[in-house]
Amino acid sequence: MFDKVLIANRGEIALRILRACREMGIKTVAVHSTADETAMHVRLADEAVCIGPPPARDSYLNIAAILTAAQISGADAIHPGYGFLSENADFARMVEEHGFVFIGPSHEHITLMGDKIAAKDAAKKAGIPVVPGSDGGVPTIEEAHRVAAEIGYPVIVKATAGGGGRGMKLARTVADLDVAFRTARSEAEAAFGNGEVYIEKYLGKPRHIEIQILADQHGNVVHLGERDCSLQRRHQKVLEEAPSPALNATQRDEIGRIAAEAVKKIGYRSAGTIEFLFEDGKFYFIEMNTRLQVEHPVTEAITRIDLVREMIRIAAGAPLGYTQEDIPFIGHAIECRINAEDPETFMPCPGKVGLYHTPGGLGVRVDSGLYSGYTVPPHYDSMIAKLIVHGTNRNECLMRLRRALDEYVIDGLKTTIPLHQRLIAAADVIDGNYDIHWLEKFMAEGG
Amino acid sequence: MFDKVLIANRGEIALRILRACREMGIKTVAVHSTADETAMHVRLADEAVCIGPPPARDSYLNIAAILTAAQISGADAIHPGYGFLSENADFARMVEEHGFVFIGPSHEHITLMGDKIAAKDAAKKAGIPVVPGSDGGVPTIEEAHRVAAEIGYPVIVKATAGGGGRGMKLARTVADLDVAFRTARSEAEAAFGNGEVYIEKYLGKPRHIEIQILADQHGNVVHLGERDCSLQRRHQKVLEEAPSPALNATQRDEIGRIAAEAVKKIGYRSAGTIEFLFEDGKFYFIEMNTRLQVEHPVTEAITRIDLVREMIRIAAGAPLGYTQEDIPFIGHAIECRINAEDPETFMPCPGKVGLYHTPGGLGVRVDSGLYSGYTVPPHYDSMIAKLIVHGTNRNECLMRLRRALDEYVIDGLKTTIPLHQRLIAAADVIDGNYDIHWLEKFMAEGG
Amino acid sequence: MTNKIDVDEKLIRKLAELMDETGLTEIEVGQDDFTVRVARGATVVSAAAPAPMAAPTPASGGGASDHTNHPGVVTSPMVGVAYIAPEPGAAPFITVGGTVAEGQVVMLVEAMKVFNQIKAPRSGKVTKILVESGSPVEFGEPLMIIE
Amino acid sequence: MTNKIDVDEKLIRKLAELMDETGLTEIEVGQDDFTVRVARGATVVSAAAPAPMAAPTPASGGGASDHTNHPGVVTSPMVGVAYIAPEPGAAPFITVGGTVAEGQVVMLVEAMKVFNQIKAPRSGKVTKILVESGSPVEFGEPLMIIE
Repeated sequence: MFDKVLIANRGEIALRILRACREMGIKTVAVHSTADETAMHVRLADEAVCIGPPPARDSYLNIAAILTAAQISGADAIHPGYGFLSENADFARMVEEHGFVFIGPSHEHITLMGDKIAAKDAAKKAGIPVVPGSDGGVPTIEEAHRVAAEIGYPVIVKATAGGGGRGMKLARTVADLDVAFRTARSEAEAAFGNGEVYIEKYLGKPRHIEIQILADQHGNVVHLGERDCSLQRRHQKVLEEAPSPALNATQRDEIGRIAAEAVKKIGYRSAGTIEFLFEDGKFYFIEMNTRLQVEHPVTEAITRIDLVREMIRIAAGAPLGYTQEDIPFIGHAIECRINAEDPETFMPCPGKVGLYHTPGGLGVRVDSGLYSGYTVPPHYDSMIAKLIVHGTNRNECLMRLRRALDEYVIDGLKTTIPLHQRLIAAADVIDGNYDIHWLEKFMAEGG
Repeated sequence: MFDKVLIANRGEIALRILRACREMGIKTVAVHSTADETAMHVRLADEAVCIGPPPARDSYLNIAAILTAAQISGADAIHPGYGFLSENADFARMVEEHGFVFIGPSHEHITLMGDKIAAKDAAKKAGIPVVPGSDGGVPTIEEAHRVAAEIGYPVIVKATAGGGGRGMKLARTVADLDVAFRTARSEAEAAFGNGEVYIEKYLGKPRHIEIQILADQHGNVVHLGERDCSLQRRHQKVLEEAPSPALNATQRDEIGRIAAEAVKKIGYRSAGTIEFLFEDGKFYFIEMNTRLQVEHPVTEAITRIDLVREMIRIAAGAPLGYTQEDIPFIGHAIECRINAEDPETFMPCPGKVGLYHTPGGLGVRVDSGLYSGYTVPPHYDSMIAKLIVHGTNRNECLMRLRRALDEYVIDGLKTTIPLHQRLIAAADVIDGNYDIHWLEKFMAEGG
Repeated sequence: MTNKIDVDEKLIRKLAELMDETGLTEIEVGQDDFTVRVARGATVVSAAAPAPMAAPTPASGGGASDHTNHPGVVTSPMVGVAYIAPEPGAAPFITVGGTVAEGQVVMLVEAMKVFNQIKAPRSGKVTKILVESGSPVEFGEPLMIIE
Repeated sequence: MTNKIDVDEKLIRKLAELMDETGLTEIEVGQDDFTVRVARGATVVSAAAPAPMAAPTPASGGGASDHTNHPGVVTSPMVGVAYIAPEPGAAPFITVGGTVAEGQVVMLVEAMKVFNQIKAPRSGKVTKILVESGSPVEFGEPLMIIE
């Protein structure tokens, strides 16, 4: 096992990793920018190294500084957390080249899953269901008609080079296809200098469901069930739960088995997440995240498996030591991401925390680097806390979440706690009846 | 189900009960003394009624005031918590006579188990192993010799009317018995005006092991395994764990089954705890506590059954809805009782809390009414918080407990956190190798 | 001399744009006797008032908090239901403006079917009656003021 | 009298860049009657009494905290290992009491096998050397004082 792990991240996830290390008897090195000198994980770490000024590019994204800090502190391994360098294949490679262990997958797998088209190919080959569509570019309108007829309407025409919604056009019926095809092509040409488009089946009311995977270096793979992350705003997850209210046990077992087998097939190691859209009982691959997810605690709550500990164990070469049959799914868990934002306008509200009081009691977990008197720096992500609640069933979980949100005091900042309070009072959320568009509609209707 | 529950207690247990009610959609009434106006559970309750001045006899032990508060607030039921009136049979009877539901056992069962000799008889009849001894008073030295020879040395001679160690004498061998008998008799006569003594087998290095029971009003009974509460100082439990490091699965099943069957036999309802001394693989009944225990959260952690919720459901007439086979025992849990005391001298240190910061993350639960700026009143028990930690095994639990204790900040007061930090660093505690005398020895040796 | 300042809106907009661009949270520029300072973000938070905890206490007795420290206050010695008259329809023990003698019964507080007499702790004039007959009272709740 | 201020945009951008580079959160410059002050981040932080949390920070670089605000301080622009001489056994770049010219190499900081030259930001006399050769330094850690 490692003696000393460098945590190449900040905020709640740095604290999360620090806690896992502590509980394994591993020393920790916090690297931080000048803006994070007083951060909780920096205070608690065995060693702390200031690696640069506040802008992330000069500190948390500064590979040379992080590797140098690992060298001067004598760390054995580096945990990248999520965001920042966690899915940077060059970083993973350089970490290993400099003689440290990267607590995550191989850089080859990061590269593979970082390329969306290659990832989809790999997923398809490994047996994972993907969104039906043209295999690559569609050069002509005739070809477009052929493909669309084959996969069935509605379809969406997308720029191969695209992103951010540009060069993306919906054709609900065959009558829309000509216009959609032409518009997408010209937008793609204008936006990306590349007019190539492809065609995919369009999903109108999908849920976002993702499967958590753990794979060791000895070919053992388990899945830890799904998380339902459909409550999103601008592609940012807001509230996640496990299990999904939309899946039954058969669907869970089936997609879990498919995901685990695929991961085994491609030889992946570490924690990973396969994200799907789910509509009408069918799963469609979105992407694979080759890192720890923000919402991993809901899986920890229903399985009682410590994902960060498992990542560290796997990176050190330890075998999982359990099989799929040993994984229990007990009760229900929900996570609320609490941001330092105005709950109406979502304007970030960094600043100084006044009185800080976390909810306690049975089934309540708080992951946060906040403390009374701490100042949330304006340079980074506005997520300041995660509240995770477990109950023996979904209703109990929702009731417990309500009382925990009511107990949570974060003075001095505006936070999204009131948003979460409104959310879990909404009939659709109580019924588990939502898709990936639900939250935007709820907000638009002033919910 | 009840609409409104009155919580006839204070401190962390009042907050614990309030949380359970909230999560069941039940309104709460906090009754409090003038010293507890700013207590957390008073702030959070739907209604609060001041029932008297600080001394407990005038407020938390004031039956008339509590029943009047229940009447004027329109409560349906009363939860007594632990301590105060929780094992007062008159209170339980009066609660029911005034038309409220007592969230606990019948007053007859409280009366039965409150009489130590009747309780031992009832336990014995119900099949629970008891400490071998004279059945009642031993009038003569000849009879004493006969009894002692039968049960085997060492034996202890105890005053029938006794308590607090007075009129209690040990005879290690037959040579000690005459002196022990005579001294116990004269001490008993002097202390209680009643010289009657009885004789029991003496246990030299027992552990304190207790079985948690849940019984509904329909004859369904389950046991929730044991708690090991051997770490005590002056008969006060300091740290409790579940499962006990000293029991194997067969012993657990056997004593659990015996306890559950006995409880069924006597027709008990609600949560209850049967306490045993455990030595050389054998259990000996101490007493039955007819109430919620301080250390109930360790059982909640390994079974994920919410004991307070279950007490409320049972009191409302609901059936358990599960059987013994449905009760899982998962992982390991430890509770530290944190007192506002000097960790060396155990002098109580009430006063104003400065910065207050609770540990968070996976597997950590805090039950406490503290908050930054709260003043711990000097009138009551010095326990101010309970830290409960769960891990997949005992070692993980201990490591997690260590890091959680390190994270816990309670400024402004002296607390027993440093004692717990020393305790869990002691080899015997790490090895699970302790009996009910261990902690006193550890303290005496300056541990 | 004029106090008038011509706000140079363009200047302020310009500075705001510069803040966006550079990520600054404060810019102050001055020339001669004239200065402009613009700021954005959280610099004011520090002034925030402390600590109103989540839920305040809704006391069931309610609405008597102001008189607790009044020198002439008479408080309830127990939780119960207060009565101003010895029985329904009877004349009240006291009226506002009336005088009472020390030891005179001024109210009843019923708890557990027992009607407890509240006696005037001093002689004086009743200047306020703070509870309605038949309403619940907490321990220590102000009942009336005798001055 | 004119209220008009010519905002020197270039100056403000320059100052913003300097803040990035140096990690400062506030810069104020003045000349004659003209002043510019820029700030970024939570400027109130400095006033806040640090919460006495459980574990204090054991900085790996260690022991240089006192000199951070010294006007003559030269800080490390990166994390790395500081060297006072160009190679083992060679004469040091600087000695306490010696003088240096602006732009003169005064130290090396090695990061990722690259030896980065630290140049004197001003001419003056070296009054203190705050790190030992071969010791690790953090970003922003005081290296020496030139007065």
